[in-house]
Amino acid sequence: MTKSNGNSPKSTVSRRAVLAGGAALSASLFLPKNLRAQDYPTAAVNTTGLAVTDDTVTVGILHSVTGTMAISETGSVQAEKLAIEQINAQGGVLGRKIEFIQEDGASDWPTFAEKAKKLLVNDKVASVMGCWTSASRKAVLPVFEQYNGMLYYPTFYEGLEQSPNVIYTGQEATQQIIAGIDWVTKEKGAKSFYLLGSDYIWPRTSNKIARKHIEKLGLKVVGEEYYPLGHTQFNSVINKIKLKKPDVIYAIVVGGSNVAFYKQLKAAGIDMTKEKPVLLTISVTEDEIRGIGGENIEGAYACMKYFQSLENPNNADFVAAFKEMWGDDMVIGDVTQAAYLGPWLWKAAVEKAGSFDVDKVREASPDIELPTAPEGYVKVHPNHHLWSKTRVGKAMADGQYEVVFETADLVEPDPFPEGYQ
Amino acid sequence: MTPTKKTAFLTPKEMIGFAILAALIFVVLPLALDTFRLNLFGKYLTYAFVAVGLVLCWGAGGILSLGQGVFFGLGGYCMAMFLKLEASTPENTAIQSTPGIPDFMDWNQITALPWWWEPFHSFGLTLIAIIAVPVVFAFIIAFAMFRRRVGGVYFAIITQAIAAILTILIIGQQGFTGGVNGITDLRTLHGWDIRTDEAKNILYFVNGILLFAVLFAAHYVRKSKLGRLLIAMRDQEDRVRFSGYDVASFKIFVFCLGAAFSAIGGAMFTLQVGFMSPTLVGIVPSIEMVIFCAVGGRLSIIGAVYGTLLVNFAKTTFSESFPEVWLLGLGALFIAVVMAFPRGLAGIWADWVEPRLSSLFSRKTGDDSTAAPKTPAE
Amino acid sequence: MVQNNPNFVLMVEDLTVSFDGFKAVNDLSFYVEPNECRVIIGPNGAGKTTVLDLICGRTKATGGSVNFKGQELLNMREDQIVHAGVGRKFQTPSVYEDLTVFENLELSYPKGHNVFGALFFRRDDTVKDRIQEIAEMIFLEELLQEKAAFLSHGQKQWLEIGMLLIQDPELLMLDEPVAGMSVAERKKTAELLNRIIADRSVIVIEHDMGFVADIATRVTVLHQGKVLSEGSMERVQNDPKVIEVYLGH
Amino acid sequence: MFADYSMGELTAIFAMQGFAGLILFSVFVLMALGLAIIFGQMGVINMAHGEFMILGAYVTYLVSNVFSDYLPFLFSIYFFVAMALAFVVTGALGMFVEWAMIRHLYKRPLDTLLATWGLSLILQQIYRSVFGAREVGVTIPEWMMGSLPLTDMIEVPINGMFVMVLAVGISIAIYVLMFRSTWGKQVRAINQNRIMAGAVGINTEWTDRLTFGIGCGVAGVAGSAFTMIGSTGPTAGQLYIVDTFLVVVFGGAGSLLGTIASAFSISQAQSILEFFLSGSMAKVLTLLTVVGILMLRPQGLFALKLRK
Repeated sequence: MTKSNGNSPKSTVSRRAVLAGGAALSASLFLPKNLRAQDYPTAAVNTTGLAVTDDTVTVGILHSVTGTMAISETGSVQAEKLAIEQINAQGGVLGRKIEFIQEDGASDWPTFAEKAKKLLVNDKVASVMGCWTSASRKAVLPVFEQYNGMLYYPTFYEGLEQSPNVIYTGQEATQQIIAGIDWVTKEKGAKSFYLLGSDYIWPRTSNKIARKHIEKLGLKVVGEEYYPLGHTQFNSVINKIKLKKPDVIYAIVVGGSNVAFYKQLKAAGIDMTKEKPVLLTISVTEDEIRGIGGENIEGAYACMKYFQSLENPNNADFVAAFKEMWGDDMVIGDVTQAAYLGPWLWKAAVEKAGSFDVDKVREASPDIELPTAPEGYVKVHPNHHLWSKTRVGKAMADGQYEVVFETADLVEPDPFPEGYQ
Repeated sequence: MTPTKKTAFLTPKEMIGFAILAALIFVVLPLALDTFRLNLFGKYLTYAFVAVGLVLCWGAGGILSLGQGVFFGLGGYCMAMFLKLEASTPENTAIQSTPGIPDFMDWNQITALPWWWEPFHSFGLTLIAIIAVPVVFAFIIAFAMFRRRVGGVYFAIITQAIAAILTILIIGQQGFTGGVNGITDLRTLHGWDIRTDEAKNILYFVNGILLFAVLFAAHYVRKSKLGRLLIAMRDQEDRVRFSGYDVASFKIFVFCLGAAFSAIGGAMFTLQVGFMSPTLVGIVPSIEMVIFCAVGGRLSIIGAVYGTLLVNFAKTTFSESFPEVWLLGLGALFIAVVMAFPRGLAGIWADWVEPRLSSLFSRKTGDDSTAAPKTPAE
Repeated sequence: MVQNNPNFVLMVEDLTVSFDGFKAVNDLSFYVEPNECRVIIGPNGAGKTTVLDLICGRTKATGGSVNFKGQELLNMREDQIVHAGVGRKFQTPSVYEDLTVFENLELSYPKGHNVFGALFFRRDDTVKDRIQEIAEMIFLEELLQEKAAFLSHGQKQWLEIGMLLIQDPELLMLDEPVAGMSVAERKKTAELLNRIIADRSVIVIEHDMGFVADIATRVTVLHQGKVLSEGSMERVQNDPKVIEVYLGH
Repeated sequence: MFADYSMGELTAIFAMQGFAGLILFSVFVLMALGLAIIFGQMGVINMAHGEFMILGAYVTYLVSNVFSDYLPFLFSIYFFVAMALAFVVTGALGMFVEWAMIRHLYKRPLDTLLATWGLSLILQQIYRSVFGAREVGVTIPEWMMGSLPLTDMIEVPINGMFVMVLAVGISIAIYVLMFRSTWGKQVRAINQNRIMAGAVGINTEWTDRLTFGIGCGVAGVAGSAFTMIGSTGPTAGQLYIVDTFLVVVFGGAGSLLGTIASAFSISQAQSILEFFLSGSMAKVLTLLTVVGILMLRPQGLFALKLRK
């Protein structure tokens, strides 16, 4: 894939312009569709023995609620439960209420595989909303392929994957990275980059794509560095950054390391509210800022598809509903919103297919549109990723992002980017 | 399928113990469980290999290793490398820039298979490597430490650090190891699809047979003079030394044996679960395996198997029924075992069940073997 | 004295060990002849036990040499020293409490001492007979199947002596073999020792002068890590230096 | 790699890198001192050490909330209150744990490891239930963040300075306690001969409890201080456990001076390596070196050669 393809308008995109034109469409989200269960007899909509009765359908929620990943995955669980509740309030899917079985992956990949198998084989769930890390997804993937399940995976991730049994509701790496680098180059006049990440596949792959793109633009990468997950001492790399004086610090630090990194960055006198250096991250959502402290990351830029502060009616409704369900002090990050899309996309696919059968849902999935998504209109690509806009937000002291840029068009997902591998 | 042939080294009581376990593993569980649960128990049983090794090292020899996950992992990785190479045929990987190498290598711009992956094209070499790699690694650690008489707490902490180092290394060298994701998407063993239900059932039985082989080996060691020496060493190391034994060589041997057992478990884990990842190498699983052994009763080989099954079964059940509080239960279990039942299940059996059973026996006429006690409560 | 004098079983020369600057044994030399029973006495802290530790390799020497039948012991591991023919009994009885008397003796039987030897060791009749023989010698033939933990203090001492005897060492080192024993046990032990020292060299540390007089061929008096006096019991007892050390305090 | 920079820049960087090493050193000292007391003096392997640290961090979080809600005018000094309270709370929990659990296990040091591991799981779950699975953000008074510019290039982070001062302060306090107080004498006496110490009238039970409490209290203070540089979440404590144990063992258990020396050498090695290598490899190399040295010299850097 060439560089320009990242943002190039396609026929589908122009169609989107029409569809997403009216915010009025968002109202349809809360208008119950008059699908009644008796119009869809169980025997007809469930030919493969899934857990579907005349008035209920069971789905699985599979995230870590214990262990180190619980920090990140809690938001996703909350969003999925909210979506399920809203769908049920509207009359459910094909007239059936969604019930869910929640399993704990316990931040342990074999446990994820075990629980995924349990959900599919024992509980016969119709679909699973779950996983967060790539490792957990890789662990469950063979299970989903073998037992033909459907997984809605919410996290932005490194790409390089396209399974018929997964719908990726977060962005893959090129969607998230390329627009951000273009923006920082154009708007901030950035010439040199320092790439930094936690040591595992997502930051490494993302930085690889970033490096290729930066070099393609004729700019310079002055350093690239990885620290073990959970590392808490960043003074050395901060010194190196000071020595190299990059225009942009491109940071993909995750988890608890984030807190340490930004606190130490601020303490070392790197003031991100100043013109240079610009800190651009793709790993810090509003969720992470709660731990970091808004005052410690103020002025940094994040590049992703969703920010809580997005101004559109869909999002206003979503944020209000989320806070009502989980408390006023909740914040919503990119992944939380993507997780929220999972049940909705599944519902849309099921109703398009008129069946819960996984094969039919899969067939129906491409080109499913969700005009009511909090992030705005999204659409499922035949490669099972979502068309979505990429946005850049500037971190504020109150822990929210101010959206400073958004791509004009939806960015096409490209999990196997040629020229970036 | 009862491998409890009458051999000289089994007393009738031990024979009954083995027979009950065999009945449980080969008859009761397969009949009572569906394939999914059976496969789950198969996974638990792979941890039992490690626990049995720990009975020898820790219970008998007093050597507590907090790094058994390292050997479990190395064995598992060796098996996973073979399976991954088999899965990475040029046809399967045609979409890669370099077809024919594992997908994660391709993602990391590696264009040729590293030389140390080459032996894993051969199943024979892989089988050798599964045992040899962890044993050599264990030998190096043990040789360095035991020759210098590092023991007890220090050994525990150093092995723990080794587990941490290996985890960071595997994650950091993701181009060669698959990184934090591990080696995933394993499909066939010599063309035999290991993902089917039928294969899972067969693997369960293979696993069970291997476990019994390991149990018998461990039992033989315990019963041999070497087993008595281990106990002697644990209590009076100096006396053993001054009876003319090179204490270090015995410790090295038993540590390597424990590593070999763990490695077999790791390889079977890979086969049954379908992947291997660094989360099985680290500190947390290593400590958990010690707990399995402690719950079973650190001196009892059979107890280790029950301990492993019990803790894992509890873990799964707890986490299915009360996902948000299962850690509390698990933590409480650890403390309870250490504080109140230091001899674990084996101790409870010996102190409570056995006396009652034998009084039952003595009242009945004769000791017909069909009147053998039923499977102990799990 | 002449180096490598074949008349000596053990030649300790210029032996020194220092613990953080404190010289527990300082330039110590003494020589033991075949079939000699050498008793080492001295006040507390004189370095008696340390000397035995140095000979059997438990403590590494800072300098000097320990020559046993032409072999330099200081470079050898403990188990190699044992195989060379040196046996050592500790001050506090050290037996394997979790094992039976029989097993205790069996583990000391000089066969199957490497890993695989121990793994495939068979308890044959020669082994059993030998254990029976030793058990009778150490008055424990009735208690062979008893766990060592249940023995009395004196019986544990005997068991440990038995464990040494079964190895048939050429040089036997005993650290206070009768300490903590009743009068009756003491008598039995003296009888036992007199029987077993007959055909080997023995080094004994002992405080009980009556006992010493009973068994000693020669006596070495240690004081502050050095030899204060050496010779027959009688000579040592009359040495003014010894009298001063013992009485002057 | 240095060809592109002027002398001035290089000096500045080396100065700052040295300073980064000193901060790391202080962090290690703070982490390890509590454990050095518990492990070195009592022989107890406290796997829940990290969870005690996090308890200190949570106490700080609560105190910061109380101050910002009720005493906003005193917010700039709340941190000192928080540290004192962290010491008291974690110390009290430590003493309770000693009473309920540890004192039954003194004869089985390896079992303390298992029991405290169970304890760490329980504490993690309690934190999760009480404070939520997410990390909490602890607001640090403004004056403690930021840096002091010494020259154009060299800037000294204030929180780093704070951690260093605290490390020195606590080290001195523990030194005084250990070697100048009756308690210290009693602890050392018990360490050498428990029965004898009891016989000469030392209340060993109470001394043990106090020792464990003080060790945990120091962990709590460390955790409190780490809210400035690290994260506060239910599982954050696990991150510290390997490093902490290695520092203590490398120093030679039982020697506080050794702990400090080992913290110094490990931190310097790591920060120098981090400058030349990638962070991950630096960490692996540092740990490997430490383990390697421990294999050659198992008694650690400082260990008394005792006459057996």
